[in-house]
Amino acid sequence: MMRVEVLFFGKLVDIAGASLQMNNVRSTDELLEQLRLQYPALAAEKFMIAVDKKTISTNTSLTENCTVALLPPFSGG
Amino acid sequence: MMRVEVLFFGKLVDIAGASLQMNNVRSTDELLEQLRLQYPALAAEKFMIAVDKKTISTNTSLTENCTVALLPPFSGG
Amino acid sequence: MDAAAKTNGVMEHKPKNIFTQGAIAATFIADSIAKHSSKTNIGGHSIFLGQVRADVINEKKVAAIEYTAYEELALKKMHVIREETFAKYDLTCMHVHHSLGTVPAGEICLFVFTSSAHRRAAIDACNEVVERIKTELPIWGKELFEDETHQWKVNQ
Amino acid sequence: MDAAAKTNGVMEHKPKNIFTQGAIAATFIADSIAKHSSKTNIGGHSIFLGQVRADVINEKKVAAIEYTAYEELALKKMHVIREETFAKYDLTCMHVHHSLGTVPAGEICLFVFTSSAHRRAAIDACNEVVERIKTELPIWGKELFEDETHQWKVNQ
Repeated sequence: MMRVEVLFFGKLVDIAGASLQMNNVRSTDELLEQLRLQYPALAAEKFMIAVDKKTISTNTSLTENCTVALLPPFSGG
Repeated sequence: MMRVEVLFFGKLVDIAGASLQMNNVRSTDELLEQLRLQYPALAAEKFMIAVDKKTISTNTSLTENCTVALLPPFSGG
Repeated sequence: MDAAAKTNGVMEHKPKNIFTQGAIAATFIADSIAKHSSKTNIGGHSIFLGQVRADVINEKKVAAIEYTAYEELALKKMHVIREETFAKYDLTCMHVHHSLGTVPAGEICLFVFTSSAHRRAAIDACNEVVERIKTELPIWGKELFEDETHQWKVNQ
Repeated sequence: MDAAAKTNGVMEHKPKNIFTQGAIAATFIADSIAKHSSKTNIGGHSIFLGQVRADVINEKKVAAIEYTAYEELALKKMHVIREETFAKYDLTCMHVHHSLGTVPAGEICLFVFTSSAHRRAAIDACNEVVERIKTELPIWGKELFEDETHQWKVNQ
């Protein structure tokens, strides 16, 4: 069974909490699909995705114990 | 007898000292002519002239007790 | 790190922690400035300070901003920004500090400090680094209102 | 002046003395920063610091710079720069300090400090004011070498 850690940041924490673990998701698209079922409010949000601290722009395969982070627009400074 | 105060700044102080008084000079051109006779080294120097704290760019009449300042290129900061 | 840099006379560009818990104190900034008096090849320092504004939004006043970050990714990205900035500008040194946690209105949350022999490099690098921090670092500000509600900050 | 400005809530743009005898201390800079925490409409501060470089010229090292100025004219010109800068940029406040007399290498001789609600105004104003101070204020630096000879500084 493949396990993936999902991290949420910024206003996404208000929707989904800081983190959760998901099982048997093979790609970022699959992960997003499941997350949107679980947290419908996510659909209205803009965010980038980072897999193991690398931001991605297309569907990406996930590996055992990898970390997926959902990053809404930055507002530091 | 008309009296004028002349102030020197920056490297001009090395040539002419910080200040001097001149009598019977009616214009800045006349003043410069006399100063160049007194301090030949001034001829090699670039400077602006201020009369009573206003920089001038053409020959200017001098009045009793006015102050003429010779300002070499600025190097503050 | 500063001691090491002084000892061997070169800047070390290894990843540094930029995060500070809470507000950045003016005395910390003063110490940082004072440390540079031994670097007598410096002619100009440029400093940018971000300060938390007590904005009024829908009649509610911002009391503080609470900052969170994806710290590991932020430090990784900051390291790239640092390397690229040193490659592009003739800098003597560069220091960046960003708050995490709660910073009350009126307090400093960002401190960017660049130094160079001639002022242009320090000024241009400082401006660029501030822009890059705002757009590239995964940091989020949560504006806390006086009535304990909040909204998420949006950078312009 | 700062107390008065705080009391009535507006900036006073009357001529201020910008000159300080000797080097500008880091603690003075820190105090100046800390004073702004009560102005919670400020979002960004931009600071430029000029530091005396120990340049080596013809194998002689600069030990200090001795600054002199035509003070009355400098303050008059600085007042014009201040007014024009406030007219051009949406600033909350602006402070300028320049050394007179001897400033040893490594010490601060110029401190320009601008603040605004949004960073762009403070940054742009600070840059412009530094350039104008260097080109428009009648101030002269005399570079004192370690062997007690000197040469007059030339701004680039």
